[in-house]
Amino acid sequence: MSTHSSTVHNSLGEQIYQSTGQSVACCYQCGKCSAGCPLASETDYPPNQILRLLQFGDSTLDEKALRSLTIWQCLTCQTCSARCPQEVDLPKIMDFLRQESWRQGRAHPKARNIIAFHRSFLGSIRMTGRMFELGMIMDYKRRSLNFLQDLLLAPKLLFRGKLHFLPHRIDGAKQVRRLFDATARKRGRTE
Amino acid sequence: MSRIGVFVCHCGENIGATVDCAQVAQMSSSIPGVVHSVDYKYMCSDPGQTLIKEAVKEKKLTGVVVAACSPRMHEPTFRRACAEAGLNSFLCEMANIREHCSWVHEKGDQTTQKAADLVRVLVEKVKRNRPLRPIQVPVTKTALVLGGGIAGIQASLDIANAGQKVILVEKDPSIGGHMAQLSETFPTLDCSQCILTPRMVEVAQHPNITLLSYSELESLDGFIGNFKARIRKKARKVDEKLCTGCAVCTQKCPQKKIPSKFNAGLGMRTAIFVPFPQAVPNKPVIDIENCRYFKTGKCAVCQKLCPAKAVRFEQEDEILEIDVGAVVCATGFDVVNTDFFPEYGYGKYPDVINGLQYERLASASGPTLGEIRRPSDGKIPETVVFLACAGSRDRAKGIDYCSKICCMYTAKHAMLYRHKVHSGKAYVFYMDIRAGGKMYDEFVRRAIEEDGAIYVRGRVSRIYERDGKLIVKGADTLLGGEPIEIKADMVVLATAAVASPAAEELAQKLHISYDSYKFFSEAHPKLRPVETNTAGIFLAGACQAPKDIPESVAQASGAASKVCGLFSQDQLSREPLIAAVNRTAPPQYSSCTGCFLCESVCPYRAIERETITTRGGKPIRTIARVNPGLCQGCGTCVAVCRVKAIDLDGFSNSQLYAEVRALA
Amino acid sequence: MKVGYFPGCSLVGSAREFNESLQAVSRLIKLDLVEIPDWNCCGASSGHAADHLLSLALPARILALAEKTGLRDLLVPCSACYNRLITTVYELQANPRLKSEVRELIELDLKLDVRVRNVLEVLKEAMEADGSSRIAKPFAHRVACYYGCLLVRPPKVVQFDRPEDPTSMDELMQAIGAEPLDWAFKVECCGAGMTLARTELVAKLCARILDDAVARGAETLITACPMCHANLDMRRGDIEKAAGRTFTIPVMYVTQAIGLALGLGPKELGLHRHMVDCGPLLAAATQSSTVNLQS
Amino acid sequence: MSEFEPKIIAFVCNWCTYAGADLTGTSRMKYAHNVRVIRTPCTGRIDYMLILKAFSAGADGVIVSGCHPGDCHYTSGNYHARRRWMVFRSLLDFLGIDVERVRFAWVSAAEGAKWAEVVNTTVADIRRLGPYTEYQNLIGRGVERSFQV
Amino acid sequence: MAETVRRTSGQTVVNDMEALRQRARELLDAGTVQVIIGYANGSNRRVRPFFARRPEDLERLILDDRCVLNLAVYLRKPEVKALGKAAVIATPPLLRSILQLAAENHYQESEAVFLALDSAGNVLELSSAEQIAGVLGSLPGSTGQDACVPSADRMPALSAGSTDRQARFAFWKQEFERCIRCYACRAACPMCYCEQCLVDSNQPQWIPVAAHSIGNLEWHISRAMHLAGRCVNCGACSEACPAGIPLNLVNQFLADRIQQEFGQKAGTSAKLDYALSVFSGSDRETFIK
Repeated sequence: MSTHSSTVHNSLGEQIYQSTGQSVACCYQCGKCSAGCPLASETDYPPNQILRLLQFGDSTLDEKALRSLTIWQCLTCQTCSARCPQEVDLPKIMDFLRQESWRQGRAHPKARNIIAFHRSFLGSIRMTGRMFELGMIMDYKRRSLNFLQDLLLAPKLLFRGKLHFLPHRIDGAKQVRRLFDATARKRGRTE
Repeated sequence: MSRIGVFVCHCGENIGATVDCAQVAQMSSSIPGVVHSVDYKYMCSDPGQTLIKEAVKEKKLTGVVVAACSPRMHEPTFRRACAEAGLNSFLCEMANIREHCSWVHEKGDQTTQKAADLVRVLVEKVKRNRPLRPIQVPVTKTALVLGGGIAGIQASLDIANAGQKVILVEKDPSIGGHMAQLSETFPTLDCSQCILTPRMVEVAQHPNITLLSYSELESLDGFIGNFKARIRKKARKVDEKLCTGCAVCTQKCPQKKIPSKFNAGLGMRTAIFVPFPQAVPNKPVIDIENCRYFKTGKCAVCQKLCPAKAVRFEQEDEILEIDVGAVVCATGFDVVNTDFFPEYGYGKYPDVINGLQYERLASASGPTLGEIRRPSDGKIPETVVFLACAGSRDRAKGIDYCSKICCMYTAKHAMLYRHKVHSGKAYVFYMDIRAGGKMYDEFVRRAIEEDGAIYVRGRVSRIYERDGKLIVKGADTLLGGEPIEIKADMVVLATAAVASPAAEELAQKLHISYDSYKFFSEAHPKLRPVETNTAGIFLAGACQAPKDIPESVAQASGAASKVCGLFSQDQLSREPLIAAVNRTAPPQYSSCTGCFLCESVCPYRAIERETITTRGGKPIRTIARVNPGLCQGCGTCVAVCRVKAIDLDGFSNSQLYAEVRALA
Repeated sequence: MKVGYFPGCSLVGSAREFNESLQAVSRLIKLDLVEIPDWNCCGASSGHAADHLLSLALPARILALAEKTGLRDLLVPCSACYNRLITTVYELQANPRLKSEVRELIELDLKLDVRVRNVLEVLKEAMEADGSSRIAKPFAHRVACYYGCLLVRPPKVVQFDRPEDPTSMDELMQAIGAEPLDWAFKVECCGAGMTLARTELVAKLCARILDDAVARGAETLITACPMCHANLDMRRGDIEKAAGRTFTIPVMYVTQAIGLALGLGPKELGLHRHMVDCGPLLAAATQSSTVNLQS
Repeated sequence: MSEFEPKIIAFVCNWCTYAGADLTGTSRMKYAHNVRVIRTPCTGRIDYMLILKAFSAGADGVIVSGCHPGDCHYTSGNYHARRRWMVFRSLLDFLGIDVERVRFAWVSAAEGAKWAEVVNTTVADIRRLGPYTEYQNLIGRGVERSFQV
Repeated sequence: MAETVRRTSGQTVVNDMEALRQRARELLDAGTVQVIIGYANGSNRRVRPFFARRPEDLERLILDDRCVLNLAVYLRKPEVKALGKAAVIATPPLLRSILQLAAENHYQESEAVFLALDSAGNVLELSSAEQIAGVLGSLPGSTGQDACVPSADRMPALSAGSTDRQARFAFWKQEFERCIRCYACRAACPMCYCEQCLVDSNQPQWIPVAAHSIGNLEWHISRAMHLAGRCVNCGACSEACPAGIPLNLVNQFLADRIQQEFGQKAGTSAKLDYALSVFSGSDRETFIK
């Protein structure tokens, strides 16, 4: 993108540009993203401020973005990007920041549950090829140490036939697992 | 034998920092025919030009190549210099080593080599130039002004007051344009109509101005000084000469519920109507789309009641053909349409309105007689939210530019609201406040400091209606992006100013260029801001870019003075770069075979048929001939001519051939 | 009409009534659903939180399997899966290098010539093709159509309906005799995948959605998304706690409403699996139609 | 051996593309140096012979560019040119001449960035295709002797 | 080396030759025309153009399928014009040429008389473009492929759908290398009526004169462009070429393209616009970016 100027070499903004094609310089801080964000008031940095942190190309501010809770709370509802006058694909940037934050082990402490959820979710798919809800929930409880959550809900769900006791393992499960491992290896290589 | 001089300009650092100019001059000296080759810091400066003039005289040059900026910039300068030294000005060419070389490449040997190549191309070209004399053409001293807004009115009056004839064409039934719709004007809060209507009347009464309202340009042919305009005078269905403007018809028309364009859809009008009370001309028009008589064949109330018997249902459009010498294009702007802002409910919620609609609400002549009442229920709103940059500076909506007038009129809107509704709250969401202009920033400060408008820096994400209120969801970026929700009674969007939907078609009729937003392009962004690339056609007002009133008026006066300058001469001289059919010795007389392909490709009908006869008058053969008055020099005929019997001065076959070969 | 069918994990688990009602309706409107064999999970929001390539490869495998069926259209009823699949097509089409990288990963041929379709557009087409004259029992209720995020965003990618004010579900509801309401939260986010990890946030968001629907007089919410349904229905307790009030308004899948109108029974449509009882709503309907008959 | 530097000759109209290329300059956008522009009044003037001559002058690629349809300064020169190129291009292709080496483009006076893009992509394309030796081999030594002043 | 398929039979003698001769005789006798232009046998079983000015010469007139040479070229020659008004023994390709010449203002109404045979063997006497256009479609041999056709197996590079550009290039390079620049193609072509051919103009010398690869290619490209939209596919050029280059394939290719793209076919009407001197705003191409 012609509007992109890379003043600081290998800043987080630069990496974002290389990997997603999104330029943080495009944001002119109008705040429309934060105005529409369902979680703007729940987070540590509203979305426009995440971009502001990245716009400096400064490693201290970059780290703040990586350690923010916002990137984990982002619901990817895409309201921001759908309305952004500068066509910044903020969810794409959030994805990148999440992946980096997770990879570098800099995730916000409050994001523990969220990461636990993602781990349980992906673990479930890696095992069987599909998401096994009951197994996933149990695994999540184990990871998040949140044993009491939804204790009353589960029986109701079971009663209504909404939770299966046994996972469904697809024929291509091995292939799916290879796929997981290969992408993990690739991620390792680019690190 | 050619004696060519090459003059390489450094343009200060502009060329010199990237291209090794001395080396270019040195390389050029070895081109066959080049007898003189120098480089100099600023060729266009007086000493630079003197350098050229002296070399022309001393070295008896037969051609000059100046390697400098684009010929679109300084070709006239250097040609004049050559002429002053006694060299025919058409024996001077420019090699563009700035815009096409030094500015677009990095410093290096390859860039210097490119500059040298470009010089060589032009040296080979100029060797084949021949001395030419400008063509003289007469000037028709009548100006055509397109658009009767403030810009068109100002241009017309200025030209007419200078003693020249003007034909003012307005597509709507009345002149006045957007300015007639405005309430009060920033930064002085003059009543818009109070300052505009006297000018409108002056136009109508001026002996030098012919006003063609409710008319549109069909086509424009010809060239500077000699245009032929065809104008469609749309049928008003009312005889303007007989109509006295008594308004009986408009009062009695039974079809009363038609949204009035003048009132931006907030008021109603009849099917036979005068757009507003101060309209010029103050003669009604029948809107046949909505007229009961035209829809059902019954009614004709207006015709029956007209005391002057002026209603003419059978009236047809009329096409007028007019000779004009210059055109001022002042066709103005538009505001973006309603499906533009789904997230703001614009077009869905009646109380989300645009700036122009607000002007009508605030105007003493408007549908609410100047009281701020919201459209849905006529209540006086207690909280009004104004959104600046509604669509402007919005790449996602295809409008990257700043509409320029919104910051000021939004401040004015907030101020007017606070003046009229003392207890009301006015919020303005903005991104930046752009108030450059005489007394402009002071005006905005006044809105904030004295009139208590609350400015919030941030864009609004969404507006929805709940319990009769409009919920405005914004964020305050000065509070770190904190979400702000305001329950408003009315929302005013400062919608972007865009080119009129007919702009593209008009530009094509006028053969003028336009930018990617369909605003018309000036010939030079700084130095020729009122001219277009088509000689004899000038720009005024917001058809070129969004502008406020003082700017539009200034540009209109500028365009008018350009027209008057043009009309101050009886004859124009024109570049003689035109085509000609060769003539050879008998028995051929020309290598033209008379296939007349050139005739059918010529856009100017400049190709004529000429019969060559014996002395006794017996026809020998018929060949093509170019009418030099009509030819504009596009050269399409040259490319289709199989035998190359037709050629174009300045871009001749031998020149272009030599230019290509120079790169071998 | 015959389409490829990718139900996704939710529809065979916690959203099984969506699957059941869709299958039941499909039979009636002659929509032939060909389930693609051996499908896997699309990775959902966890996929793209973790790894970009993985988030494309998982849907790509599904697309590749769908291509093998030879059917041009692939119906993806779960809007989360729909969004992942259509985004994958978009991204891989734009980037051939990435496409070949993904093709290698999934060890399958990938042409990307399958059209990913959501349940609203397919139902509309199928009902039109079938002729919509067989409304046995008009669904005469005031409904708030809730589209959520994933059906309409990002507009450039999904290219479906009007992103800020969609109408396709409202049109479907109108066709079965319902009265769709104009309300403000059609495309607001419910919290989606945060249901387990940040339940309190989800509850807050959902409370606002329910509040607006109820305030405008909706008798039921209609949705086409298992995530939205889960949050608005299963999380009702949390929502009520967050809002400090009760909400009795049920949440139904678009297919369940259509099924009722076509004369199917509540059981066939899986209405008994909801946490929030649809019973009162259905009873009211019976009553009102009786009144209509008498008058 | 240094990288192959393609030789590109461009024929452009004065009103749109030449002005557009000027705008590229005034905007200081950078592009590949390999192009040499020859100015013509209008695409209507661009004789197909010029394109052949460019190849026989050793060009590896040719750019032909002018106003967008509807924007011609002379109303219709570009429409005539378009038709001529449609025929000429298919003729070249029929004779096995590499039409990928002739880039036709519409570049308006406002499209400074597009001109840079046209040049850059053409240079990249020609770099990929390599020198046009196939054609240049046709040019025997001393062929173009007629070029003398 | 690719070879042109030549018509070799020479056997299909027109049965109604006598009727043609009779009509020609009448025209000469009445003084309506002063010369009859037709074909006669030359040496080596070749056919040559024949100019009959006396009734007794008419016995030598022949008309068979070897008569490919397009007699329209003679109508413009001053030597022939000097003989007086001519009647021409006409074949469909010749009549197409006349229509195209008329469209280009190079055949004036009633400048000559054309004698053609219809499928019933009746002699038609035509002189205006309108008459020609009216009967042209119904004449025998007017619809078939008149010129030589390449067979795909001998010219695989040219077969439909071939994507091998380099093979095409090699094919034509080889063909054009044999060109000796005798300009027999030009002389045989009724549409090559320019007073001064481009190749003969030397300021600048657009096309090198000597016979070598680049000059030959440029010459043949120029000729093809000059005939684009005008060639009526009589095949006389290929027939005349001493090197046997299948020149008409190039012209015919462009004629087909132009018919596909612009819906215009040369030699069908005297009121035809020349395809390359008109345009349509809706001309569609995909290569201008």
